[in-house]
Amino acid sequence: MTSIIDDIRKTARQLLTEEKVDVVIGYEKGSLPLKATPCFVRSPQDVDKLIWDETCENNLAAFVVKTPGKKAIIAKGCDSRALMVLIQENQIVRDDLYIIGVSCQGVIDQRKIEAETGEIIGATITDGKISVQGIECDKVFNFTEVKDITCQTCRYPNPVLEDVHIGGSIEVLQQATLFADVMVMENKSDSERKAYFKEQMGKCIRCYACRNVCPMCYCQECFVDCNSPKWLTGGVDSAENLLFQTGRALHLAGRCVECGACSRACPQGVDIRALSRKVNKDVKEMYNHESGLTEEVKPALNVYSADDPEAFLVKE
Amino acid sequence: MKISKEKFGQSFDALAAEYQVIAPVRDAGGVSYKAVKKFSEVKQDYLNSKLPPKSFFFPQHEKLLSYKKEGKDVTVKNELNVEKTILFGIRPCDAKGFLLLDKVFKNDQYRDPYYFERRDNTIVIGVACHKIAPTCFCSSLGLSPASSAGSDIFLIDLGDSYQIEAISDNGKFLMAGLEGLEELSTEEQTLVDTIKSAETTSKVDVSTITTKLDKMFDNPYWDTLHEKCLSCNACSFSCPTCHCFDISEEVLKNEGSRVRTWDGCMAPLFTLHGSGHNPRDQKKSRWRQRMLHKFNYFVHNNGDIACVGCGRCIKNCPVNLDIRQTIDGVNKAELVVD
Amino acid sequence: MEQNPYIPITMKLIKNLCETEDKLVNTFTLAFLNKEDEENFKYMPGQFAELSAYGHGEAPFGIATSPTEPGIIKFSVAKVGCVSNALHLMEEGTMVGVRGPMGNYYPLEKFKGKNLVIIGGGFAFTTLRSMAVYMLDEKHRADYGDITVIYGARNPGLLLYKEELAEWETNPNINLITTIDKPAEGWNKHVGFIPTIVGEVAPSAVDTYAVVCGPPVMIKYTLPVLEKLGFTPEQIYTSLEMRMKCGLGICGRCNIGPKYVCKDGPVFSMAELKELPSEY
Amino acid sequence: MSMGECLVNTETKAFQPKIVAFLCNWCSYAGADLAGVGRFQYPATIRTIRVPCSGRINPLYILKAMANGADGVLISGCHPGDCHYMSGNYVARRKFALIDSLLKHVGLEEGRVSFSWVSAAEGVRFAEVVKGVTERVTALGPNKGVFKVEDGGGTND
Repeated sequence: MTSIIDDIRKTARQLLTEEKVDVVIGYEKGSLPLKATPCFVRSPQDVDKLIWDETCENNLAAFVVKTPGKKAIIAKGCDSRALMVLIQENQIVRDDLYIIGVSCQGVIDQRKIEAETGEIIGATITDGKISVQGIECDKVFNFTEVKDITCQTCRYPNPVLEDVHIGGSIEVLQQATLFADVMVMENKSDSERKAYFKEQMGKCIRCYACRNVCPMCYCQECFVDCNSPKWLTGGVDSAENLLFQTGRALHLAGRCVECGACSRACPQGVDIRALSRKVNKDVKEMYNHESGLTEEVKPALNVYSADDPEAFLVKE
Repeated sequence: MKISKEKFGQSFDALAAEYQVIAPVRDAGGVSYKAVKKFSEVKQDYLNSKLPPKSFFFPQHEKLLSYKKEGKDVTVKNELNVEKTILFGIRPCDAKGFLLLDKVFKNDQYRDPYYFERRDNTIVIGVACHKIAPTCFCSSLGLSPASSAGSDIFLIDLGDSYQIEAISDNGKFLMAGLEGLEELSTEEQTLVDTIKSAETTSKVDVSTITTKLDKMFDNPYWDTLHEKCLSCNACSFSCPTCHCFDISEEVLKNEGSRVRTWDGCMAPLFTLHGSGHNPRDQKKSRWRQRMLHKFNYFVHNNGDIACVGCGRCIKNCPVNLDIRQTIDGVNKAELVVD
Repeated sequence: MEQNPYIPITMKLIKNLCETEDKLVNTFTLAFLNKEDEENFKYMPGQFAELSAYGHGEAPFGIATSPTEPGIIKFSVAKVGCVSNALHLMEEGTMVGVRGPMGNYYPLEKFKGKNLVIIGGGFAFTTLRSMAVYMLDEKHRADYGDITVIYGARNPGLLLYKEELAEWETNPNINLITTIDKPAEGWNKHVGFIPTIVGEVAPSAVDTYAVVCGPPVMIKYTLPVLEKLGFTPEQIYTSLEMRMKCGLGICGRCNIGPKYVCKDGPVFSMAELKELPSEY
Repeated sequence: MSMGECLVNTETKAFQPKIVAFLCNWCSYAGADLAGVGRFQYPATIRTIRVPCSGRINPLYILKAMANGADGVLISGCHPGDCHYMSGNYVARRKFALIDSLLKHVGLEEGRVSFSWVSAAEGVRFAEVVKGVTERVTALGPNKGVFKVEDGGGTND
């Protein structure tokens, strides 16, 4: 880790000193334990703020579109996939972007820790062990136990698009079945699934953190904000929240890069991923597409084939 | 005075027949305030709720009026319905939040009937905090984990019993109906004193922030502060004092209602004019607005800082934009002399 | 129970008149349904009200009539959003909701015994019309000195209240100057932007107040002209626009610094505005 | 509201579903027209909304129809290969498959939302499709689905 951090800082310092970029978008230590926060480094003196560890949970690609000028960005596998989609969708100019790729072990899901220790007062990470001082109790966790659910099934920990790579690469986990989590859900009865989503959507407060944290949600006017037609009221009942989340998941079909930022950002712990994972599974199975892997392969919903499945049609 | 939890529970259950009683309960992913019927349902050992209890006076989504159109005619109906309510287990920060909201929903010209009908029909029973989260900083804002401001009755948990104190006339009235009040023992008094003298570990200095902010509208400090902000409303919606709202129409065919819903100054659409002009179109100006409103404008209008140090915005921010650091930043910012 | 400021009174749209040749501004004449409503709706020039088109929403508009015109109130509204569109399409006879009056008004007490220069541009002339009509009323005319109105629009077809303007032309109690941006056929009055015309007309600043309403760019260039003529910031008033919802100083979007435009405004003197952050 | 509505028998207590039908202008709408001209009987349950192409259908149309209380939604376009705009329905087909799958996943009953291809010549088939859809929606009963806004908080716009 230390050498990765040193290399990140060195690269950032060089880019800024040589004025190749105006800003380096990376992570610095946050104000809370086990929390990193995005940072924008503009001068070589500040590069020592930059860090890299299992707490760097934000998808920095979300900041690229709105940050003016030439920028360098620290990109994990998922961040780089997001950048790839943004390039495909003409949202960023590749020449204005310098991608510092770092392979990612996965990030910590604080909720898993807090479920056992209560609010985290302090924590240290050493060699894959996380020692947590909690308000209820202290405990040492193995990183794998508290790895974010998205990262547990991540198949692209290594950046797919980068100008420089820092650190080693990570061996991709071979999975017997992809989307096992979605299959568990699919195998439940209709009423169980309905009840599950009703409960989850009941928690949503429509703060739109999920939308705003998402690198793919860059619409000038989101359908939820549109007042003519008015797709949604300001209501917060589970039906309207589901309309919002389903509408969003469908808009991300073939574009979602599975970074899990939406679920991590949700202050209410809504299982937003459950929707996008399902769509991603369908896209993979029906159209054999995974978003943001290469620039050449067009997003699944931008293309078609004459023999696409149509089992969904009425039988008449 | 003190009351055993057993006796208190009996009175609580009896009151639940007469009042709608809202209390903290454990639910998926945390603690929330919900309607309960029995004291046994109440979560005893908790830090604070995930969302502030302001929604009981100022719901996230409420009907103001309903109407029916027939041809060119319209009939309008007021939709103000209120139940007598007891809010139990309110933490000192949130109780103070109610006092601040009272100042918002009543000004020199108007009084908001939806808010005050509920407020006037609610008794707030506050409970002192035993545990203090690392994000709590109420001690910096004139409060403490055991301050009773904003509560009608204030309780301090002593294990098997509560130290109980009536703060307002409403509280005295309710407390007069309680049976089984006893004097505190010396040891219990010592425990009460210890709890009362507790302070949050995290602190900020707001002593000069209002006057400093008077001179900071054009300060370059705001130029970079907002960069990582996502413009979501996770902070506003989880704040006990944020109160901005939107009024919109929900209508199907010829019947509809006018509703008000929480809104927040972080969203660019919040201030967008019909003409397309937007006085706060930049994240920079919206973050400045958030800080100035809480620590300057509110003080000028209402004599108090509109932050109670509950720490929810710190906990909930997806990018860890910590208001304590922002306060520090304001304190340290160099004033620009022009 | 106390009066609920969120519940509108019902009024009848008795006239829906297109004012301008671009068909973007209509004047709505609303009639009170009973004496009681009218008595409770005591307003002064410069105040606004929230107008409800049921089924579409509510929006704030300045009141274009003067309290000296009983029985009705009028609003002149440009078609820009969902509520104004619905109002434009509304048939005469339809019931609408009105909440108000809201906000402060032009300081007519302070103006007593003084000369007035009223400067308006485009469809921002509404509350200025209200004030002019109020001062022209025979009960009030003697309270004020000379009244000069400088009113401009892009072309003659975009001037509001054309019949009334024609009447003011010949009224000795008011000095009306109308202008358009570019020469047009059949137009024999002033041609030029408002700031230029104000400079040409050059009203004296002695014992005079100026009230300026119009698009931001017009205000921006008119203020220096007035300053040059000797008007102090205390002598210049304007009325601001903001996105508003509640109109009661609660919902939090129309603030400029600690002031709420809906409750503490919309009328501000330039001296007051100089004290506030430039966020409007 | 469109055609059909005046035919609804309000006297009988039997449940008459309201089904929103999004029909493409070139094929399915013409097919519906043909069904009318040919006097092929089908239940008066659909409220037609003509769209230029099935490719124009936004998933939100379907969700909003359900939110506002439609008991069912029928979507129909040209057969693959017959799109007036060459590929609109091919692109739509991918979307529809995903919508159908996701809606079922979140607990919307099978049969609430139906997709079909009906050409301008298939008047009889159009009637059959509407019959089939109506039967299935009637069997399901009124929309109490996951998207139905309970407090009537829908919007006309």
